[in-house]
Amino acid sequence: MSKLNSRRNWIGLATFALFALFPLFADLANQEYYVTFLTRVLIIGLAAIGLNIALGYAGMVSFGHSLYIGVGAYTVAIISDSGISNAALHLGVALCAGAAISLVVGLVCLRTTGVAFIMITLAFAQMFYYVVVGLKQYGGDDGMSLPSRSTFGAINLENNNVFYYLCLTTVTFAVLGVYRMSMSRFGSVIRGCKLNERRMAALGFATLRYKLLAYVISAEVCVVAGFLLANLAKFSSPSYLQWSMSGELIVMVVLGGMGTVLGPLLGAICLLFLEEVLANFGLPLPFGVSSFIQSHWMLLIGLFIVIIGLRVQHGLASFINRGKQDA
Amino acid sequence: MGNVLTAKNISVRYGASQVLFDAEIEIGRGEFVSLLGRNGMGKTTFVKALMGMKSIESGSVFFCGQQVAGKPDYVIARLGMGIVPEGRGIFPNLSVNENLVATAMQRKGSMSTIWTVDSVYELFPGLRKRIQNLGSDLSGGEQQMLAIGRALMTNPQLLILDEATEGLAPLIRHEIWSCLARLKNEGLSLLVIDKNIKPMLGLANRHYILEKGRVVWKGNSSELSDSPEIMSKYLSL
Amino acid sequence: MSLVLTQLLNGIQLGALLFLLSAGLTLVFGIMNFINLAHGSLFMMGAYFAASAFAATESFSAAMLAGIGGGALLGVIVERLIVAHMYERSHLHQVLVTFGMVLFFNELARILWGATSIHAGSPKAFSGSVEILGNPYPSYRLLIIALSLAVAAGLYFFIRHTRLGMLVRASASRSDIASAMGVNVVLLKRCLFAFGAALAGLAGVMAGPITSVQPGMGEPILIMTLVVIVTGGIGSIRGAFFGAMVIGIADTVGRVYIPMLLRATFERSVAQAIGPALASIMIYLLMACVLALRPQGLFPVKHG
Amino acid sequence: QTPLKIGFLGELSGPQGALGQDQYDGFMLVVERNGGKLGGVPVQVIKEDTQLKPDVAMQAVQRLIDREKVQIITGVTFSNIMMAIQKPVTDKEVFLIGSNAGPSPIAGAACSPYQFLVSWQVDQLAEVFGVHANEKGLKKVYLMAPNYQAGKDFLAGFKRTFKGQIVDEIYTPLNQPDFSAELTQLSAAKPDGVFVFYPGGLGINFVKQYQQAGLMGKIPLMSGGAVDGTTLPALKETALGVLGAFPWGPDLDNAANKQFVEEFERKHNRIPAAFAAQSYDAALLLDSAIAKVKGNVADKKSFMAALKSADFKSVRGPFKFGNNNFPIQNFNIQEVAKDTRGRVSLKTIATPFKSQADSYHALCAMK
Amino acid sequence: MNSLLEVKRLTKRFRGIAASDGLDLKVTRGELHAIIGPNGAGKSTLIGQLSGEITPDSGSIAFDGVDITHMPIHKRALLGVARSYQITSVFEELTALQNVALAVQARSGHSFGVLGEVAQEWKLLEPASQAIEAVGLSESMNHPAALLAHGARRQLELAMVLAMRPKILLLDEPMAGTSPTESKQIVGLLKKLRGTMTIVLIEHDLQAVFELADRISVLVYGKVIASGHPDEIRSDPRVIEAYIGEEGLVS
Ligand SMILES: Nc1ncnc2c1ncn2[C@@H]1O[C@H](COP(=O)(O)OP(=O)(O)OP(=O)(O)O)[C@@H](O)[C@H]1O
Ligand SMILES: Nc1ncnc2c1ncn2[C@@H]1O[C@H](COP(=O)(O)OP(=O)(O)OP(=O)(O)O)[C@@H](O)[C@H]1O
Ligand SMILES: [Mg+2]
Ligand SMILES: [Mg+2]
Repeated sequence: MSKLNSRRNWIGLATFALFALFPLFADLANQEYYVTFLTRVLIIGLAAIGLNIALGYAGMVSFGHSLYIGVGAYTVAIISDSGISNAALHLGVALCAGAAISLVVGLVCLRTTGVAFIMITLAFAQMFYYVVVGLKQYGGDDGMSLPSRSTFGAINLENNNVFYYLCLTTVTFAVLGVYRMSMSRFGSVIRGCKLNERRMAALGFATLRYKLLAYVISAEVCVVAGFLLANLAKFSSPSYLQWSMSGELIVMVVLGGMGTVLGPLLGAICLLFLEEVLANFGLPLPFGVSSFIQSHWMLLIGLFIVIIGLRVQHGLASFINRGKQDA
Repeated sequence: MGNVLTAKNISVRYGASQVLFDAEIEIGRGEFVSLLGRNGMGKTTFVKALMGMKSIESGSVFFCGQQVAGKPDYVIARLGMGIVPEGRGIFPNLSVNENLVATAMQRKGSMSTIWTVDSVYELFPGLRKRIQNLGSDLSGGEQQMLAIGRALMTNPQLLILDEATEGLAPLIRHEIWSCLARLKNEGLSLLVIDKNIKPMLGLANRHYILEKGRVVWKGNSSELSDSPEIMSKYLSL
Repeated sequence: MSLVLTQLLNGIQLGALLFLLSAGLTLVFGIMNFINLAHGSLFMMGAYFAASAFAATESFSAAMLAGIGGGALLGVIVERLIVAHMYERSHLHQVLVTFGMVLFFNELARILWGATSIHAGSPKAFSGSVEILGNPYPSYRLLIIALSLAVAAGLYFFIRHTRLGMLVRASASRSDIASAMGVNVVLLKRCLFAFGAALAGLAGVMAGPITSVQPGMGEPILIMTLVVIVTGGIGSIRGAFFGAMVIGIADTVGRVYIPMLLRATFERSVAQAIGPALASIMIYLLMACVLALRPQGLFPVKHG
Repeated sequence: QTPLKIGFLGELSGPQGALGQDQYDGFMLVVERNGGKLGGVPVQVIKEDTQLKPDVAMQAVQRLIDREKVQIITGVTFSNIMMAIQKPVTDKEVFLIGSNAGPSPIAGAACSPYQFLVSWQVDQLAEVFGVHANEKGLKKVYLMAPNYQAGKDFLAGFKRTFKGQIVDEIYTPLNQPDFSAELTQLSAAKPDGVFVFYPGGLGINFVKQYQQAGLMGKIPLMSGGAVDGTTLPALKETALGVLGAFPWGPDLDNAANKQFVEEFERKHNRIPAAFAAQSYDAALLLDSAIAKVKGNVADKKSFMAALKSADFKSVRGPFKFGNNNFPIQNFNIQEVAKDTRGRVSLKTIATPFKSQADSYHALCAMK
Repeated sequence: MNSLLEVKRLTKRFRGIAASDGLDLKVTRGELHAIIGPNGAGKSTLIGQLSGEITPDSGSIAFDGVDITHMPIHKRALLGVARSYQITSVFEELTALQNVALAVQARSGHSFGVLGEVAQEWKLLEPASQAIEAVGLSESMNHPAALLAHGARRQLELAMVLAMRPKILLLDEPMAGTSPTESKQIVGLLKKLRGTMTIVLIEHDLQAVFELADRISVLVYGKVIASGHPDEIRSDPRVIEAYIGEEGLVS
């Protein structure tokens, strides 16, 4: 057991080191683009980590977490638009808005279970999507540009490397936080709710409260991801709220491993790299295969997701675990 | 006449754990055979393996002269194996009448009569009053009667009852036993699993005892009554 | 007043189209416990098959045959290759697999038929409009209503009063037992999935002449369909029917009268700003309200 | 010689993918005719799909500029994409040669010397209809558009030039595929004319339903976006009689256009849409400007001047850039009709704007 | 008499069927009270209403002097109402110890703490392992519940219930479907528990009922038709007619 743990820690540390050193390599190779790309991977990974709290730990299959990415992104955009660029204020307001919305949405959604829960979370996300798209003063369909990144005291977030490290730090804290949570009393209660909610109530747990809290925490992590995402692109897009965003987050969590600490991040890295590679497919394959892949990469991503759904039960994280046990 | 059912060397596993080890059973035409054993010894699994509801790892099952091992359950059911499953398995969203009709099969079973809706209602007059009720609205006893009636409607060569008296009030339990006695007298072959051993000692021709997935004892009722050490070792009686 | 009635008819027509889609979806969910996000893709493929057949033959009957038959065939293939392996899996995995299928089919349609929308011909006999309550009404839309009512009645009769229908219901609640009682449940499920796909194809055929046949045309309507079945009660044909009507009417009437109401109460610019936004989330609001009060939907199925 | 890299940014997938594809085909027609060269210099066109998502477009721009180090980006199909990328691109002093989307802010206050729009400013399309409606003597017009920025801009543009009465102004939720309710209201209002803005798939839906409701031929339908080369193959006879507006039309009578249409049809076996024509012009513009600076695009001052001079034969006939680098050109009204070969196509019926600049050019600080 | 549980005029209808029909019941502190009755008499419905999973249409339930008629399930659990399910209900993927530790955690204040590590909290683990020992399951302490045999799961469920330190234990057919061997074990366990807490037992196994019960109530069509000592019940002609049958007496 302890051996397994130490190996996992080792892998975690190695990954962290790789991420931490990446901007140096990128600078050397004169490819700052990949810093931006990796920043995006980290941010989407953060959202997946957030979703995993609801999906993997508490067993709530939310198909609407894009909503909270949207809340984060739009709060930043709207406040920036009125000329205030203070990051603390942005984040504070975003988190409050996220808490209020997720509390209400969660209360309604948690009245249902199973497929109805999946659908109603989707419906709420759609509802916000249409509201955003319909509101001209907030850019509507066009989205909103940010004049600049949020200002964060003396730290200059306009610098891509600095911003990258901010995201890396946030993700690291999120990973550690989820790890602590999974071992705690709260963690064992939400796991119990996932396994057998009726029994939990009969034991004396107010299950709704715990599930609601898990939902809110999960939403708030996504709000932070939305905040970062808007800052990365200096743009807040209604497409963050689209249902395909929620779908992709689920893909990442399942691909990486539900209810594992590092799984969602792994899943995000995998899926986004695959998309990047396919969409810019460079290998010179014969018979126009290359250009076919380049222009129809969605076909392959679709197939990839189908195969994940068919074959993957425990996710990539479990591969690593199994590999470790064999070793 | 030969046997309705002959099963040999049946092995079954759930994932990594093996549940049945070379189990065997024979049922002659018109015979009433019981399958006994403590909880979790593999009785239900055995029956499911015979029915094709659970795939078997090895072994052979001859039913009405045909090798049926490996065939899907609906094929075996159509050959004439009827089951009253553990937990009754009434279709909750069908009415009593529909429960009987939906899976009925019109053919000559091992009994002299061909079962119809009317003859089932004659056997269980209590059901007739509830023709339009949904399966889920029946009391436990009524559900049990319905499950037996539904199995009879397939006009089986062999009727298997898995814990048919579980959770029933004593009065109803008694009714079921007398019904089984009647079916036996009319020539139906029966395989019965039940924890009430006393009534079975009177009815069954032969008994099999399962212990940890193996048949550890077989014999007729008088042999069983005469061996208290077997009864106490495997059945705690 | 007659205008209101015509709008009601519009709502019913939207409901009718939604019902064609919901029926298949809810049937597959109710019987196989399988949640199929790719239902919208089957709808799209049905529309494409029909449009291609129409282009080749200039006959709407041929288009209909192609849409329904093609949908059913595609249903069988998809069931064999993918869906059959997913019945026992969690809803989450089903959502995932079918989400992937949505992406796949959208791209496939683009490869096969191009990114542009293609022409879907309408039947000559139903190309005009008829006078109803003093307002002209497209006769094609009446055809949709009639067809959908016929499907609803047929389905009701099939499910309630035929022996096959009983078996379908029996397999819905206890497929293991049904199989042990001699029902070939695997075949039944395959046929049923194909049937659901054929209904989706039919919906695609009927939608072709009024909407554009293009990649991704399935998603907006899929989401509406999901709203319908969840509001109506998942797995119930009755729920799908009434849910479709409620959603269809709420959407249509909301679209017309909410902006009007707002305009009467607020000044024009405000009304124009929030009117459409409110109208477009009407159905989601309705659904949220229904579920908050009745988590099982309006007409939940009865299970033991 | 390493080829000159040009980024092509377009809507290539999804429901609106046809527009970007048309744009790309028009551009590549010139490149391929010249044997992979523009202005005598070999070029490599790197195409990026925007998926109609501004954030995806932003990533694509980053990829093009940071990784591929391109100096020129062309294409851009939709206004919202243009709005998102215009500043990031021109801030990096990369040339943006837009060949379709022309939203008002970048024609006005947000204009940039690094940006050249070979297409047109969107409002013009609506304004030209207003003028046309006045000329035709329409008194009461009914307006409809999807509820988003472009839709609102369009209706505003129409109202700017139209002198008659607006019966009603309806905004439908974006993505709403069915207009039965709105059409019922419309036909009850009995207007003289209808002006709508429904691009792409929405336009197809609208026109089909308009026809089925029995309104086609009874009330003239003026449409922005609904009828063009990409939607007509799907609409066919359904659309006969609908009015559209573009600076370019397949039947425009000039040598450059004849050559373009003929070559395009031979290669792609379909009638080009305006997107291809504009993009073709963009390629011709680059061809002329690159030749002028002899491939030295890095000399930004000279290249800018070379672009500004617009020294090429446009398929639209008269063409020059105004102070905001938007074209000064004619604007036509077209009717859907059968062409000489019996295909459903666009026929030019009027030219209400002659060598006209857009309404925002005065707001642009450039002189 | 000191009654712990007092049910008054409890009524619950399902689509016209009265599962509880103005039902009155008193359970005395410390007794083992058996409830018998024909199938569909409303016994499970009664337990459901006592534990809070079913809301009654009318009537009242008082527990230990508190009106709990409309109290949510978890609050009743914390007051001391514990139930076992007819089909065993444990957390399959957790070990036996973790299962019981959750039960201990339930009554040790709120569980919103996210910092402490459960696996290190002796406050939870010690009472849990004691409860496991009490039911005789020590050697399976660290096995996942999914791997336990039928009988062992029953024991585990009892351990969870005991760890809740309930005042009243509601048992719905704990012996249904168990072989004579397992039935004997459970009867033994219940005998040990009898006297330490109040128990309401629903069971069709008359032998066990008459062996264990201090008092028996007979439920028919949602009403208590007889209540009293086992010997009174056994000879009550109404009970014989509705439930036991002439032959039932013999066996
Ligand atoms: N689906 C399953 N997966 C894994 N193991 C199973 C499954 N079903 C049964 N088992 C195991 O197989 C063994 C035999 O079970 P089975 O149900 O056949 O016993 P049984 O004799 O019918 O018991 P009972 O008297 O309780 O009905 C048991 O140890 C049980 O735990
Ligand atoms: N959810 C429900 N919906 C409709 N009817 C119900 C429901 N639950 C129970 N019933 C009906 O209420 C009556 C009482 O049921 P209950 O389960 O309480 O009986 P029981 O005494 O526990 O019987 P058994 O001994 O067979 O378990 C039965 O007629 C049953 O059909
Ligand atoms: Mg069994
Ligand atoms: Mg009961």
